[in-house]
Amino acid sequence: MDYFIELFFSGLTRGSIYALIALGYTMVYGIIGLINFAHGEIYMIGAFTAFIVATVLSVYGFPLVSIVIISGLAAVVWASSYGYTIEKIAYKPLRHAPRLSPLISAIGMSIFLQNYVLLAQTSDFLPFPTLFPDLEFMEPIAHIIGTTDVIILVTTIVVMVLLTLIIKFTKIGKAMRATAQDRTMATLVGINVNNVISATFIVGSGLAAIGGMLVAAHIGQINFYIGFLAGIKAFTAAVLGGIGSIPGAVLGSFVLGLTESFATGYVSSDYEDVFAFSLLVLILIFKPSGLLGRASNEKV
Amino acid sequence: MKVNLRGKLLTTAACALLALSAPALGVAGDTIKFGVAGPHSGDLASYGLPSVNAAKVVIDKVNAKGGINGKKVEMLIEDDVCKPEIATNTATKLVSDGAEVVLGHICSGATKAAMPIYKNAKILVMSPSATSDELTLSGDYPNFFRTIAPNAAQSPAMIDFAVDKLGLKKIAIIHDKGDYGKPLAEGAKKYVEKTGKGQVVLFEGITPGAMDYSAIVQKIKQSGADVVVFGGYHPEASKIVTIMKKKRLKTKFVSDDGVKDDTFIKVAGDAAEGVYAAGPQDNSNNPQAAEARAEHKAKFGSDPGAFYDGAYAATVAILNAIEKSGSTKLADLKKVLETEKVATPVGNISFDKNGDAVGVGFSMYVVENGKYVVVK
Amino acid sequence: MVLLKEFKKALLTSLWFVFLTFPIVVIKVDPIERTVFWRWQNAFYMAVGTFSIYLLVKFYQHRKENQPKSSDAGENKLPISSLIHRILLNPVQRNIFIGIVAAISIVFPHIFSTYQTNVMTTALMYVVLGLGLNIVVGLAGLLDLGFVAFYAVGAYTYSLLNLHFGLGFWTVLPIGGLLAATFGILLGFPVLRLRGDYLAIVTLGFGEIIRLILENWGKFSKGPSGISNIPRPGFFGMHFNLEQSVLYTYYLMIILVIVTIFIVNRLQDSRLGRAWIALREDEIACQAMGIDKRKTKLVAFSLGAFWAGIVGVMFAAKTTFINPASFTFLESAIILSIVVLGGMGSIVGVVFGALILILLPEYLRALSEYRMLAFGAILVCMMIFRPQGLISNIRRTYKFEKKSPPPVR
Amino acid sequence: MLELDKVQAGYGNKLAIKDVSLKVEDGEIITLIGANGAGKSTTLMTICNVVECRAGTIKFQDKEIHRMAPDAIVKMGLCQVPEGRHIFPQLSVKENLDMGAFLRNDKEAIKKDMDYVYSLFPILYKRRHQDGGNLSGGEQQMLAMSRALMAKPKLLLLDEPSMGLAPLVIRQIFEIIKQINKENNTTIFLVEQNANQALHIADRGYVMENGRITLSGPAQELLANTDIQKAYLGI
Repeated sequence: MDYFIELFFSGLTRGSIYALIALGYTMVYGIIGLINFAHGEIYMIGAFTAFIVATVLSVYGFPLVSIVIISGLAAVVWASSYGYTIEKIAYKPLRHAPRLSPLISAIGMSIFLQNYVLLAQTSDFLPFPTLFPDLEFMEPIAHIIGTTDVIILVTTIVVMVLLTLIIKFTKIGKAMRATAQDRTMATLVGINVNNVISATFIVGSGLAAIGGMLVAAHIGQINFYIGFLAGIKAFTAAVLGGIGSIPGAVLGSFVLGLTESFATGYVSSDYEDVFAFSLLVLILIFKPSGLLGRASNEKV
Repeated sequence: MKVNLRGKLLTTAACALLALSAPALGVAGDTIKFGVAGPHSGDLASYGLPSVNAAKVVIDKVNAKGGINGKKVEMLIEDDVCKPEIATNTATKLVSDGAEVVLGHICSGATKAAMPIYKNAKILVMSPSATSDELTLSGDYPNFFRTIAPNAAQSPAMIDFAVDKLGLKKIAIIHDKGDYGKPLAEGAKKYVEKTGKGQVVLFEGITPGAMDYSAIVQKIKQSGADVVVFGGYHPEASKIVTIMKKKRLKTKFVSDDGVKDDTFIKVAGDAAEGVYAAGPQDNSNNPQAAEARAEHKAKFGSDPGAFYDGAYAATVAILNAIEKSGSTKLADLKKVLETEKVATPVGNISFDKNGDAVGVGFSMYVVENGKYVVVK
Repeated sequence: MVLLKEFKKALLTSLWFVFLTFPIVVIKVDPIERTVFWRWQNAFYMAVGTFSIYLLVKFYQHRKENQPKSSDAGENKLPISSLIHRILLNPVQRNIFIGIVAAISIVFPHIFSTYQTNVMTTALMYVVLGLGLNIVVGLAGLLDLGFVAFYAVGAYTYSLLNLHFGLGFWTVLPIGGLLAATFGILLGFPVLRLRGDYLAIVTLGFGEIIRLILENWGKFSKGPSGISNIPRPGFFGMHFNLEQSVLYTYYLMIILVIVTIFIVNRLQDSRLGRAWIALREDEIACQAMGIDKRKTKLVAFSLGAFWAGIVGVMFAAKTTFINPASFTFLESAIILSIVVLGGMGSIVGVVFGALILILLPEYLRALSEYRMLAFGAILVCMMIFRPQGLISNIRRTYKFEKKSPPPVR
Repeated sequence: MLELDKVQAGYGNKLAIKDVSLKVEDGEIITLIGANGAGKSTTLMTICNVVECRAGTIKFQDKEIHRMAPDAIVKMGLCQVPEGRHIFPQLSVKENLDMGAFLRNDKEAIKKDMDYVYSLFPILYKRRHQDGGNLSGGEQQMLAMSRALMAKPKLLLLDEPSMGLAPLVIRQIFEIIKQINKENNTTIFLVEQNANQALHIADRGYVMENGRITLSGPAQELLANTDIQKAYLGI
């Protein structure tokens, strides 16, 4: 039973990270219908910024709490700025282009950003500073769930709740939903669609940056290539849940994280990803628009 | 109008052809062309770039002294991204550009794809990192040398150490599914089954680059293994030991040459303490090794990365052979390499008939106080 | 006045980029030695660089706007694109054009080094891959991100059949193609109901599954160590040395490209081709017109896969070594980029796209470590300046002429 | 109030409207009638700058608006109910109305206006928590008009409000249009294929054919015009 619980929590941790990244995918997809392949790179850049800022601060002897807060903020600010800028450069000029053109542009952007960080920083793996020391009272259950796992879970839940509130009740949130549903009409009621799209990229990128920082702090290392696999997995999770749907992205992420964890635990980690992708195929066969996606039945 | 159009087209075509041919017009000169091939971009760049640096350090030093036999050494650096199909292009490019010797490739797969091309051109190739048994033991590649021990030597070393030295019988073998780690792990498993020492309680591959290895660590715990034998590189190893420490696992961790890298200790930090790794014979008393590291630090302002020592050694050995034989012909070089010992950061080495370095036996290391020290 | 405003904007843009790139480009930390390097000069380069690039782009835009609109029905076309359209539509010019291309391709390996020929052969393989994917994506409108799986099936078919049964290149060539086509149908069945981006992710997953199985099922595929010493293509038992073999492979590829272009061209104008295009435009209308959606889609999948399988066999024979690392998602992305960059659905476009995308990284080698950076940037720029692809598809128009009856097929 | 002068606009390399000039005065109901594909909807979209104005000028309250951002135009008090209604399908009726008041910040007044539109269309009040996508066609049209009213427009552009609706509902909608015009002094620019109904409530009318204005005049005159009777009124 212990084993089951252990696997369950490791699946939850994975799932929450996927969720933080998948939300960005799903929001961007919802609003401009683009699979933003550069999103994984945003996650990487967020983690890198957190790494750089945290290391600089610790070298200059700042206390740990302030390091966590400042580096977290820096990660969010810079990742959002990258998200914003990328949209302006690589996607905005393609708003009326054929559907696949922005996809290729996104792939190009992803290659560009990876190599940009590789060149400006290093190709080596770097140790991420310990941001979250193990808590005393967690010690008895540390073999089941660690302090960072708890922090990841709590952060994810808080962020999700905040995001839901923002989307549901604030003006910009409503504007996002309206733009996602009908862009022309959103323009006609006086929503500045360009600003809404920018805001979506900013929020999505900020979430990815939080995810990046948490993962890096959890596994203690970072390099320029971490975004690729994370991006693919989060994208899978987003589709699993029904792309464009925010609760769907969260659900899909947890389903994916748990599947992988149990597949590794009870079957074999050799085929961990095979399980993940097979599950995806299976679910899509029976629910072609994902778990919570709206069936896009076109009216005939 | 039509004529004009055709004229333009022809000119365009001609220009395009000229542009295409430009790189091909390598000028034969009075330098020794030293090719360096490996992944210099993409996900595996961290294994390829250190060998470029190693070659730069050695060659700049040699050139500062006036070169070899009066000839300067010129580097030709080509990226293969560790992909077989790109590696064949890289190899043909190096051959076309007149490379006389090649340091590389880094990944076994890319090396296997590139070798037939070098073999055909009779060019000496020396890899600091390709460990596939086939490369030397199959006899298919007479022009291949390496400064790293083959898998066939390494897997038994790890198992022998775990079972005989540490006295641990229940072995979990984990690998990274890569062309380095998996054959190593499979070799280890076969060795256990053949010799009957110990028992393999778990044999699994992990996905490199995955975000979290908690599940596999739980599984190791569940399997009741006393020792984890890991085949793969240091990024995954450091992730696993970090999680193992977080989950309070006391299982020992024995790994390979890909982990015996200072980056591993840096990245894994405290979790690295007590990890065992096989590595080239102890070179801590080797002045060459210390010097090589100091040179890197002076030139690039940072510590060298993976396979630096091996690449440094290979460069030294190749240049030495060229100097002694006064030629870059494969047969001449081979003779020197097989007969003369040369002092390098990985020890005083020469090469056997297959192309494997003699004198790069294994030592087992353990991390103590943030340093790899030899297990006596 | 306008100038001043532009300068001000350029200044702001460069400041923004300095801010943006500040942590990554300016600061470098060594977490072990606990030292921080401040590379201020990089901030300066970044500022100057972005400032001038901004002005250059503005200058280009300004010139483009001020140019009198061409009489070309107002459509902005690349000179090369319209040139090619004009050539292809005029039979005399088209024959001359084909003649020139044929002549160049025949003499190419005799003018250039083995390296150039080798690279060109690789590019030609991608031409065929692109044409294959073009059937699926460009014509039938099914977004496939796992195309590389079929390529892998072809490559492994040859390697394994050769390894275990000693079958030769020519025997396996059709087998590889057919097996890949079978896989295409296997994939096609479950995903018929999916649309657009859901299809994309399932195909991506399928590609990954194939690669992971090849990686993990060591007994079957030799795992990540791969299979080496795969024989190069032979010619009635003749044995070639490396140069001859490269030459031979090159000509084989040329022939394959010609055959592919011929067949795809015929397909495009066939009943089936029109069904694909119709399906791409509107599925529901198609069904209403009595087009069998399932069959048409499956045929598209399997035909696309067939070409990938054929090229896979060629690939294994050319590199003489394969392992699963050659068949990653990035490969699928590159092939898709070829199709989109060239211009979806256009054969000439795909040929150009493949040549550019495959030759580009090779010739960017001069930039050494900036190679892939430049590649990514060029991909983005090409899409921004040519979103519809280099050469947009020429829709065949059927004109009613009094003397000759309209084409009936 | 609104003045178009030789406006051209279109899609791709085709012009959909050519040299369109028209004028809407304060407090009027103006109608633009024409056949399918004549360019009526394009004209409206060009006024709101959703479709780019390629030549000519558009003035609203003596200010040139054809280079202004769409949201700025809405802010000036120019609102449109587009063809096909464009309800946000996954927002509730109330949220849809909130979106109409997107640019306003006066909470009290918004509340009052919402009560007003509920009084115009009591059915919407009943369905205020339902998703917009679940309403019937007529209800959706009511919602679309209400949503536009929530922006407190000075000029309301209506694109084919009668499309696809039952005759009874059409009559009701046209009554309300007249009511809105009178009660709030909202100027109305009505685009219709249903020329008969439209001309009956309008003050003046324009006729569009193939992207050009071919005829204009007081609504009564147009109704009496034999060409129009033949072409559009089916008499």
